[in-house]
Amino acid sequence: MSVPSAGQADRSPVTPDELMEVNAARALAGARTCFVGIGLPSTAANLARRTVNPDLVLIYESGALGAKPTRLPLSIGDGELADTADAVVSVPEIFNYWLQGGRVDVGFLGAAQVDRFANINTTEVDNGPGRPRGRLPGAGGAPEIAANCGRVLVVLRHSPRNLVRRLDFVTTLGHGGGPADRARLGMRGRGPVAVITDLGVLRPDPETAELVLTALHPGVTADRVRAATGWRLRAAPTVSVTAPPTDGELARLRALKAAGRDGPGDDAGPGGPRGT
Amino acid sequence: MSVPSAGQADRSPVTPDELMEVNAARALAGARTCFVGIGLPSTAANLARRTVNPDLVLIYESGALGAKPTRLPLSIGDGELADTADAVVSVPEIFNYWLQGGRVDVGFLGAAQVDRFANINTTEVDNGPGRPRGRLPGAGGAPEIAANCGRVLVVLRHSPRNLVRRLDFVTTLGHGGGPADRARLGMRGRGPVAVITDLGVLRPDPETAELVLTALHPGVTADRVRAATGWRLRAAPTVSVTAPPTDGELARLRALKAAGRDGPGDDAGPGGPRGT
Amino acid sequence: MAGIRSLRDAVADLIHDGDTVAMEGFTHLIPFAAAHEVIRQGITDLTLARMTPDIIYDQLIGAGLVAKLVFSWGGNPGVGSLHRFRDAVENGWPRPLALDEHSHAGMANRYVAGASGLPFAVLRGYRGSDLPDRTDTVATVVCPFTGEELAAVAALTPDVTVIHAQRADRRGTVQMWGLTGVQKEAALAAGRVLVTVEEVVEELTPRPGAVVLPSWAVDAVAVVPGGAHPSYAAGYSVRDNDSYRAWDAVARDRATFTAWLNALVGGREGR
Amino acid sequence: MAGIRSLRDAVADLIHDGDTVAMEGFTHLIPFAAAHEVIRQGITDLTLARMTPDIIYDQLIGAGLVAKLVFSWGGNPGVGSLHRFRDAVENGWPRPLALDEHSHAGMANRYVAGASGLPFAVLRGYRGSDLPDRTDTVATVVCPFTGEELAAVAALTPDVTVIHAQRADRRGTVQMWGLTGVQKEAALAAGRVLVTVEEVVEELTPRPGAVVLPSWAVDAVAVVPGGAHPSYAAGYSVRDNDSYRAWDAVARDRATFTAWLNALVGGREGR
Repeated sequence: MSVPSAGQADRSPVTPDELMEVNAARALAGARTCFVGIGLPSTAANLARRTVNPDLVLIYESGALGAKPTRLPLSIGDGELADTADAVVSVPEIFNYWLQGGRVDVGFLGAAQVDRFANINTTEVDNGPGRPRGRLPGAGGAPEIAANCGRVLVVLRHSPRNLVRRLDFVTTLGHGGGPADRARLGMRGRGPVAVITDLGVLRPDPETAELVLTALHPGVTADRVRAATGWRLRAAPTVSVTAPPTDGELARLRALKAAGRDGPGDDAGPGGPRGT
Repeated sequence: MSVPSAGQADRSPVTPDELMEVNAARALAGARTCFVGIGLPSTAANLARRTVNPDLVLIYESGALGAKPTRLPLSIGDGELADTADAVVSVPEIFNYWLQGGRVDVGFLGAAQVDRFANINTTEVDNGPGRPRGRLPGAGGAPEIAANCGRVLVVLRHSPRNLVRRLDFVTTLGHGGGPADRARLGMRGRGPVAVITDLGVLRPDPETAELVLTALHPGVTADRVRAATGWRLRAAPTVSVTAPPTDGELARLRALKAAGRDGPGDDAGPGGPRGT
Repeated sequence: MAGIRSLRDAVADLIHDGDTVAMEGFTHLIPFAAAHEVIRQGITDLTLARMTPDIIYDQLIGAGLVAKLVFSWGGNPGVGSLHRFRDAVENGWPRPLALDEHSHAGMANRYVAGASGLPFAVLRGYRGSDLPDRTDTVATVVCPFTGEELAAVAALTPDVTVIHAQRADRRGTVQMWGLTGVQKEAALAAGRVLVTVEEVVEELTPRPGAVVLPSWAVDAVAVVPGGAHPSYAAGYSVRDNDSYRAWDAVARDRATFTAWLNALVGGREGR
Repeated sequence: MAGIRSLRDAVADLIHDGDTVAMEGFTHLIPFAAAHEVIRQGITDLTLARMTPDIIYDQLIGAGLVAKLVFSWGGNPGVGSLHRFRDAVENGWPRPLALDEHSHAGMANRYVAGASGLPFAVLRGYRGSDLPDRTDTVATVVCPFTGEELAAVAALTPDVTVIHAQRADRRGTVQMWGLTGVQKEAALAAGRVLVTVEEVVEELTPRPGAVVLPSWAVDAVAVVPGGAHPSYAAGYSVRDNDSYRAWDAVARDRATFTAWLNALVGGREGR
């Protein structure tokens, strides 16, 4: 596929969210099956089906196997997911036979907080002394998606509040405290292989499992990413720059989101970021 | 229901098998749901739906809930069972949600051997020294049917080879070795409450759980039953005589079996007697 | 055997103060009308179980009827927070809310264990998570064949499960289709089952993807067309996303919520 | 992703000497044609798993291809004994047959555990039975919440599962309906999956009661109309009870069985 420079056909400039979404979709190239959380993961997975991976099988925890929605679903249980699916099964079956059975290549998660080992918090945040802890939606499918998929992609917006040195609560294990923890706990999948944000891409260092900067979106500096990260972010030996969105990617992403304007859908739903 | 004397409308005399089948059907009066083995239990349960219990819900281990066959099914998986059922579910669901979930009032089992505590052998028989043990079909659904139904009825033909003092193999627990054994093993249902044969009815003694003679079919003597029983059969304080089949019972039973003449169906299938 | 009852009578008969109640439906077929009837009757001190509390439980929590919530994901799908849920957890308003918090896989398997007559279920879950530290319904078991340690979750056996379905026949056999979530398991795990339906039909013609609950597995059926609104019933209605969005403003503020509640309780035909 | 293959090639590619093979179908949809192809190819030293061995396994056992049988009820449904099975167990002819013997509930749950990626499943079963004394795939576990002891069965994970279904689409997505038994679980528990179908259609229109296996959960589809005979495929054929009865006479005697076997192996189009 050729990669022309961005924005030639579409007049409005590419937004940071669009860079995140396009790169998240690209990360699904080659995958056969994807367990999709609502929100940013669903946007990315549906874009992937329209760009890099037309045959990608979308699996929603509501029971839809092989859903082919024509527009972005607003909730995990939209009727169109069932109407377009190869099969609709019960929620216990989705989790037991299809996810836990090891049949899903990629788990795609949103997050409220991610720490430097790609552990995820979607349960509660510490608002400081004297204030009640802030309540988040909770685990949803994330702990078992992260445990049982072949690999995991995490997508969230970059800020020091979102990418933190230490989580207030570990809802979902990423790499624990280092490279041996998943194996020690008997986790079957590889865990998080990339955290894709609106500024760039972090990946676990092969030696330490700590997230390091591996790619920047066009126009973003490493310093800006470091300033938006709650720990002292290191860079991989080589930091690449992500290719700008192609005209096709951008057009399809914008069409998808315009058709989905009936409701938000970017910031809520199981596996999505903080529900506020 | 009036109970006229038998044989008024039908010229051929009542057979011992018919006495067994009619009394087995009568034992289902008042039951809501019955887990049905193929063979004699299926004959009795289908007769019950045509006589004493039109609303009886028949559950077959092949996955048919509420089957309403128009003729006797020949196998546990006859197409008509699915076609007439309220719902068809998977075999794991039948056993886990419906049987083990405690939703079945009566389990109706055939048997190759029954001992004096109503334990059942459908696995193998000792053919004597120097000869290989005779292989029977095996457990099928019986161990869990006997464990998890509210109560259990057993139907088999009376002979010293079938009703034995000690089983060659305990496939399915009835009352173990006495009245406390089911409770000790945490069994939920009451276990076998009657063994219905072509000679009469045995029931567990309330004190000892040992099967005792409680009813004789018309024309059968207690001595004849004792001679056909492999242990020293005791009689209950009161031994009744079963009412002769009514014209209606007999006509419906004969019509059922005539319609099912396409195949045997009385002596095989899961839960049925010895498959020879 | 299910009788066809009025919703008012069925709720009054089947749901009592202090019960553990599951109102299930995964985005689809959420039994809102039954929940509103619970609010009108003021049935209280409930333990509510539901994978996704959704705004149905935000309403019950805000009404002060809930002592404890058993759940796995508590947001307004497609919109944001459940403000009444957050206010109860963070500030104890209108009363403190105890939580028994799980993952989706854990909740689903808790219902499976309940439906199966087992005291627990086994899964590959909760590993490395802080969740097990906060609940006494997650433990571990060791596989007797491989020695592997796995998660165990305690069976969830509600006193009452309430679901909404597309239709029933006159005997009370229930048929639902589309995304049917964990409803069968929640119903079979419960001591009593109440089903609201869009309509009663003479004959339940088979439907692709249909789940059928025989009448003898259901205690009461109430005919409530639109009883899932603002959730939906595939084939009868579509999800009312505007209502879900509008709830955000209603629930964000105690005063606007209280006005909503008063309107609901004041008018018997309020919904 | 399932390719549409010839039965001969699919069997040769997917089933190997020494494999554990499950050919499932609860009276309905039994994959006889695939079993006959295994016999023709002489694939041997198999461990065969099946809840009800039926005459499909009587044939494979009599052909001397089976080292071990994992099962729960071994009769000729509606007729009587499986004579080749009995001859192998009682007399070791044509070779000794090891048994791993279960109840139906145990076998079903062994497949469920395999499909679920778990090493074992829990059930209320086997209590007071002599069966656990004869197998190393039944044990006990203690509920960590109640202390109750329950039966545990080891996951059954065949190298290959073979099933028959009504139809598939060109991509290899499979659809079956009627009594679908334990086929989904057996397929999802296996390392490789072969499905024979009555026909391939352009589009799998939804059917009431249909179970769908997506093409990416299937390794090969072979089009074999009548491939379940003398079992049946609802909507395409009815059970051939005469053939089941006739098998009794064929299998009762080693000579008549051997003649049947030679005819099958001699003619590639024998079935």
